[in-house]
Amino acid sequence: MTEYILAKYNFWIYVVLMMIGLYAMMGKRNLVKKLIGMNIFQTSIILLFVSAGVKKGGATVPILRHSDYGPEHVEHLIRVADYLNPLPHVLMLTAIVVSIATTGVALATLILIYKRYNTLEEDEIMAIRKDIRSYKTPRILRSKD
Amino acid sequence: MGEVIYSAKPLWAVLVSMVAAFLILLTGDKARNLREGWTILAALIKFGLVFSLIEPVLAGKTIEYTLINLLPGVALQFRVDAFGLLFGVVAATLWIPTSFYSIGYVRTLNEHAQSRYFFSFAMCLSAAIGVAFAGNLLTLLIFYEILTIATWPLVIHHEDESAISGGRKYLVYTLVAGCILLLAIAITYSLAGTLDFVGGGFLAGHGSPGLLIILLIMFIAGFGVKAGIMPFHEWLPSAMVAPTPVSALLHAVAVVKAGVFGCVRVILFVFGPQLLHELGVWTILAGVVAFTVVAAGLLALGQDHLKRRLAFSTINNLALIILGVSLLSKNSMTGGILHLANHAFMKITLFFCAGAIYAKTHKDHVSQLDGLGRQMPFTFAAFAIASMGLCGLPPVNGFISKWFLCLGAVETHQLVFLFVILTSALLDVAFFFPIIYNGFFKQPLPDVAGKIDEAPLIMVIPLCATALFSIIFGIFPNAFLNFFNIVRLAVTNVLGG
Amino acid sequence: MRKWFKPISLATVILTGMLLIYGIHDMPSWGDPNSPANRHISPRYITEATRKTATPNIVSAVLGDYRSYDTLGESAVIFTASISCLFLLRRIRRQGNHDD
Amino acid sequence: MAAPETTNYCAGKKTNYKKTSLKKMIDQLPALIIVAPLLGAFLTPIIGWRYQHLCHPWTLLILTIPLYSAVGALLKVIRSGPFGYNLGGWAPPWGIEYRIDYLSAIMLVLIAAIGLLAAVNARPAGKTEFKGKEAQLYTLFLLQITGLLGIVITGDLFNIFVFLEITSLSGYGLIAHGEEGAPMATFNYIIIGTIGASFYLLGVGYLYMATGSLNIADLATLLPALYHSKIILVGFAFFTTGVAIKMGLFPLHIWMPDAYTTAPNSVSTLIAPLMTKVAAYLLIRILFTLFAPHFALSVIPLATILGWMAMIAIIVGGVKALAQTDIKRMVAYIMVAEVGYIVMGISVMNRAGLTGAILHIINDAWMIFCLFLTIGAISYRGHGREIYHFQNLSKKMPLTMAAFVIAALSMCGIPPACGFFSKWYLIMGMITAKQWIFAATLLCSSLINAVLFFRVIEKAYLAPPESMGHGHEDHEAENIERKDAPLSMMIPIIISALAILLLGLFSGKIIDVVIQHAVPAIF
Repeated sequence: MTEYILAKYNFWIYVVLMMIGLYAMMGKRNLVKKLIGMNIFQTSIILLFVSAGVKKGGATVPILRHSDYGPEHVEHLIRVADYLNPLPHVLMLTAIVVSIATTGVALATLILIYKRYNTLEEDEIMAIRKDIRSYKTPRILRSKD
Repeated sequence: MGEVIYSAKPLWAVLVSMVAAFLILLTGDKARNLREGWTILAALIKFGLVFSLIEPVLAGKTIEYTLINLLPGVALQFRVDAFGLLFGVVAATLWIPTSFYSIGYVRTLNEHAQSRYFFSFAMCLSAAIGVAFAGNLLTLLIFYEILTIATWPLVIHHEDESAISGGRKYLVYTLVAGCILLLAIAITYSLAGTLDFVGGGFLAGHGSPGLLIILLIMFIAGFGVKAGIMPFHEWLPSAMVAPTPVSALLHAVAVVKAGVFGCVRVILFVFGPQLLHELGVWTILAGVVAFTVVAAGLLALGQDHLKRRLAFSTINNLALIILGVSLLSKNSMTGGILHLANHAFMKITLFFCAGAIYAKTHKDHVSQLDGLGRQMPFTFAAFAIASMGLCGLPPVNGFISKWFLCLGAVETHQLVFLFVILTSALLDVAFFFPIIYNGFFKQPLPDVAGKIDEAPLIMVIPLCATALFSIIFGIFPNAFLNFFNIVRLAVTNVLGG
Repeated sequence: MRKWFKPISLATVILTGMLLIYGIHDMPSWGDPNSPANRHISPRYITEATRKTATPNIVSAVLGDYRSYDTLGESAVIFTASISCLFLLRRIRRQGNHDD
Repeated sequence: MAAPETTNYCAGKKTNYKKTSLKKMIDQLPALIIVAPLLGAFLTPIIGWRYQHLCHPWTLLILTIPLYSAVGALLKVIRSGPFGYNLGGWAPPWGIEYRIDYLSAIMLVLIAAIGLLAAVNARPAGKTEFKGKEAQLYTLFLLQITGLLGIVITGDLFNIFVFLEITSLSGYGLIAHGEEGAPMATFNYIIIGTIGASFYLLGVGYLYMATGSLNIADLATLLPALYHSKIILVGFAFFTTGVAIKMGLFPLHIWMPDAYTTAPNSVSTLIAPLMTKVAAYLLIRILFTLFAPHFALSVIPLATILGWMAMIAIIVGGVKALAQTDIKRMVAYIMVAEVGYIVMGISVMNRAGLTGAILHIINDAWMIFCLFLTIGAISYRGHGREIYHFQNLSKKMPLTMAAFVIAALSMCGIPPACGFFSKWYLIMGMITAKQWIFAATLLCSSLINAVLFFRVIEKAYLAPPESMGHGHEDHEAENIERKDAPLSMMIPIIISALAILLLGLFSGKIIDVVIQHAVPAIF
């Protein structure tokens, strides 16, 4: 059992991370915490992908050594097992960028929300919005100007 | 079936009033005479087109026009056979007097939203002709739904509380019916793979009897709503809040007739007499309809509002038509289909009269009509003629159709149906003759003018014309429009030989 | 409603977690050089990328050439995000109407 | 495309390049579909730097290119069948491939056409609501359309993810600029949308780990051997969930009504009709192209689950819509129901049902588009969105209301509007599958739609209470100022209303020529 878990420990780590992230996104009532949860969530997927490209047995980063590269190299001598799988890295470079971009836009909306309601607690925002909809003066009022 | 002619005439007959409808909308309230001109022009062109189809159809030909394929094996297709032509001729013919009459009516009463009124009217006619000429169930359904929607603005025309609630009721009933029909037609398509009408039906040999019976119930319920068959009739009296020409159109020309037309199409051209005999459901169907005949007659007796009384009379007569068809004998079918045309002429006269009385005197209850016959003799004479026809008295055309209905009932050896038909005639007498009697012979009410003071000529002439035609068709059933021959041909198409 | 929020999200999370754990069972072991991911497409990148693109860094070669459309999309993502932020946060000063 | 390379290392590439350069111009159309709006988007801020007023014509100019190319691609598919396009000349499983078959071709035309019209429609809003931010607005518009087109055109799972994110990010930006509750709705959308996209990515990862490939066509050949692997099952579950979130399928629709209601009108006009439809397209792709149809039917009972989900979606969407008085929110809830229609058609897994689903994707896009357009025009003229604000609106904005009525009738399934025909096929599908409850649900839902829309139409076409009761010519009516939508809003409105009617009349043709080939041959 222990071996079984250890053989795939990368997956366990990613599952745990993902659940933490997912719970933070759904269960937390503070918007920034949700955002942090989102980042953890995305990171866990990046971890999953990258771990899929790992090769045991002395494989190294997918940059060709000089012996494998150059005018005198012979192509069939390149051993595939010497280098890690490059594709997950490529994909995750893109995914990281996507994750950063999403975080950026999310932060921008958070700024808008904070400006508008002066809080980032979802419950308070809901209360204020309810008041606005029923044309009452918001409970938590800060005159803007 | 005989030769098939491919011609776009049916399409033009449908399109002409649709085009007119948009011209009416574009012209608007500013140029009223031009706008009414479009209506009249479209009515005449449409009549001409439909009239020109009579001769080839009577020669045993079918006029066909396929527009586009809607589904594999089902196209948006017009096919004019004798039965469709009958409805088409009735609708196209009666649109002409209705147009003139409408113009008189809305101008006399200075109605609002006249453009919308004439627009919807033209759309209704377009859809009615489409229903008549539809070559398959799907095309029929398409125009049937257009008809539903196009009638709604007419029902709510007055825009007051009762009009709006009447309109809502109308929509709920008809849209639910439309959904049921859609389902029924989809099931039919999945069973038979085709939807084209065939004289004598095409469903035989498809599906289990149980499913077919359910299907028949769905169809009759779907079309029966517009036809006012008894549990589904409730919307019809409520829709009487509409202006009178609308009621005339609703009842005599387009809407409820489309429902009846659909029922007959399904009974004769989808299921077919053979299949219905095999299923053994025709007696049940006839029984339900017979109940409607009697119950509607009894309910009509209790109505003081003239138009509501006419509405129940309509329910009564429509059920009579379906009764005739569902008895499945040759003569009853002839009677039923012929009554479709005859009833149209008589009922439109009655509504025209009711409208003329209302436009002139603002009276709409039976009890207010005492002595009014002296002030409006032509109107009341026309009313008398039409009601005699509905009671089945010669020489008005109602006599002929009722005669055939009775013959058919005797043929089937179901004397109870003969009894129903005769009872309904007696009930007709009971609820129409008091009106005529009150109008002509009772002491006039104080506000009745002593001299002849009719509604405007543009209203009186159409109603006299339709009454006159009722008599002419009673004496010469084949005059002008060859109704009797068309009906005979339609019945032959169904029964073969 | 509020009261139920946490239990519901917890249940969802646990459900998702169980689904994930269920999936682990058939996963290739960590670092297995013969896992499908390492066998099917990537060997060709390792052997021929450098020859065809003249780049010893295979990741760069794949990123910049084989899958260059992903990279174009990636730059579009960054561009989108920056324009979105500008769109949302930039204040437009209108004449006669300063809202600060 | 890439410039010809001169190093010795690129011999193989060079021949590839030569080969493509010899091909006719039409072969480059697929690339143009994506590259043109993308480059256009990159250039828009530069143009807007000094000439804000040029942004709109520039956007329109750019958007005609994908429309033209998409129509060209569709014609090519009709003429000679599906075709692929290897980006950069790399063979498919290694490089990224654009794959255009019947389904994606017609989706491309749909997206390009609605995108162009939505951009036309944005002009008045750009001049008022987004004054000074036109460049950003149109850039995001272009990016949004690029993303949607990219999702549809590409044959690579990861590439889909990238384009999905372009779409989402531009959508977040556009929606957050809306009314009072927009930022909050956007934030929820970001959270839920990211879960959706990440689940999708997770699905891609699982499939990648099980097979080592990312190309849809390649995966389709590799997967059948692995159908009982747990990785595939879990990956499939995440795929579907992710796509369902993007599609707004019940119960994952919670982000949708808020986001589309609070978004600026010109924005929801663009995003609402297309986003859900593209996600539905993805679902069809996953269920029928990536996996074999029997996988979702027999290996796991997903089809059944989807069917019941769809049924609940239709009911909940309809009932929630009934409870709304804000018409925009009402339409947003109707969209929940409409998504249910599409999924229901997919779930019965037969030819008629799938035909109905695909037809409904197209039809519903136009109906929702038309509804949002009219709502946008009505708001633009300063009328409220509550139902009682519609009082007498037919006299103030007759053409707009006429288009609204056409879309509404189509929603109720009144022929010859297009909604009837997709409903017809869907019901045929239900009947073939003997799913009577589903068929009944569909019919009930069109009745609910009738109630929803007729209460609005009634208001709009009936005179206000003051002039009620007397049957005289309505003289007040002439005092009501007739002011229809501005031209740039009117053109899309009229085109979309016409499209609704024409799609209905020519549905047989469309099915004959395109959709019947888009349905997998297995049915």
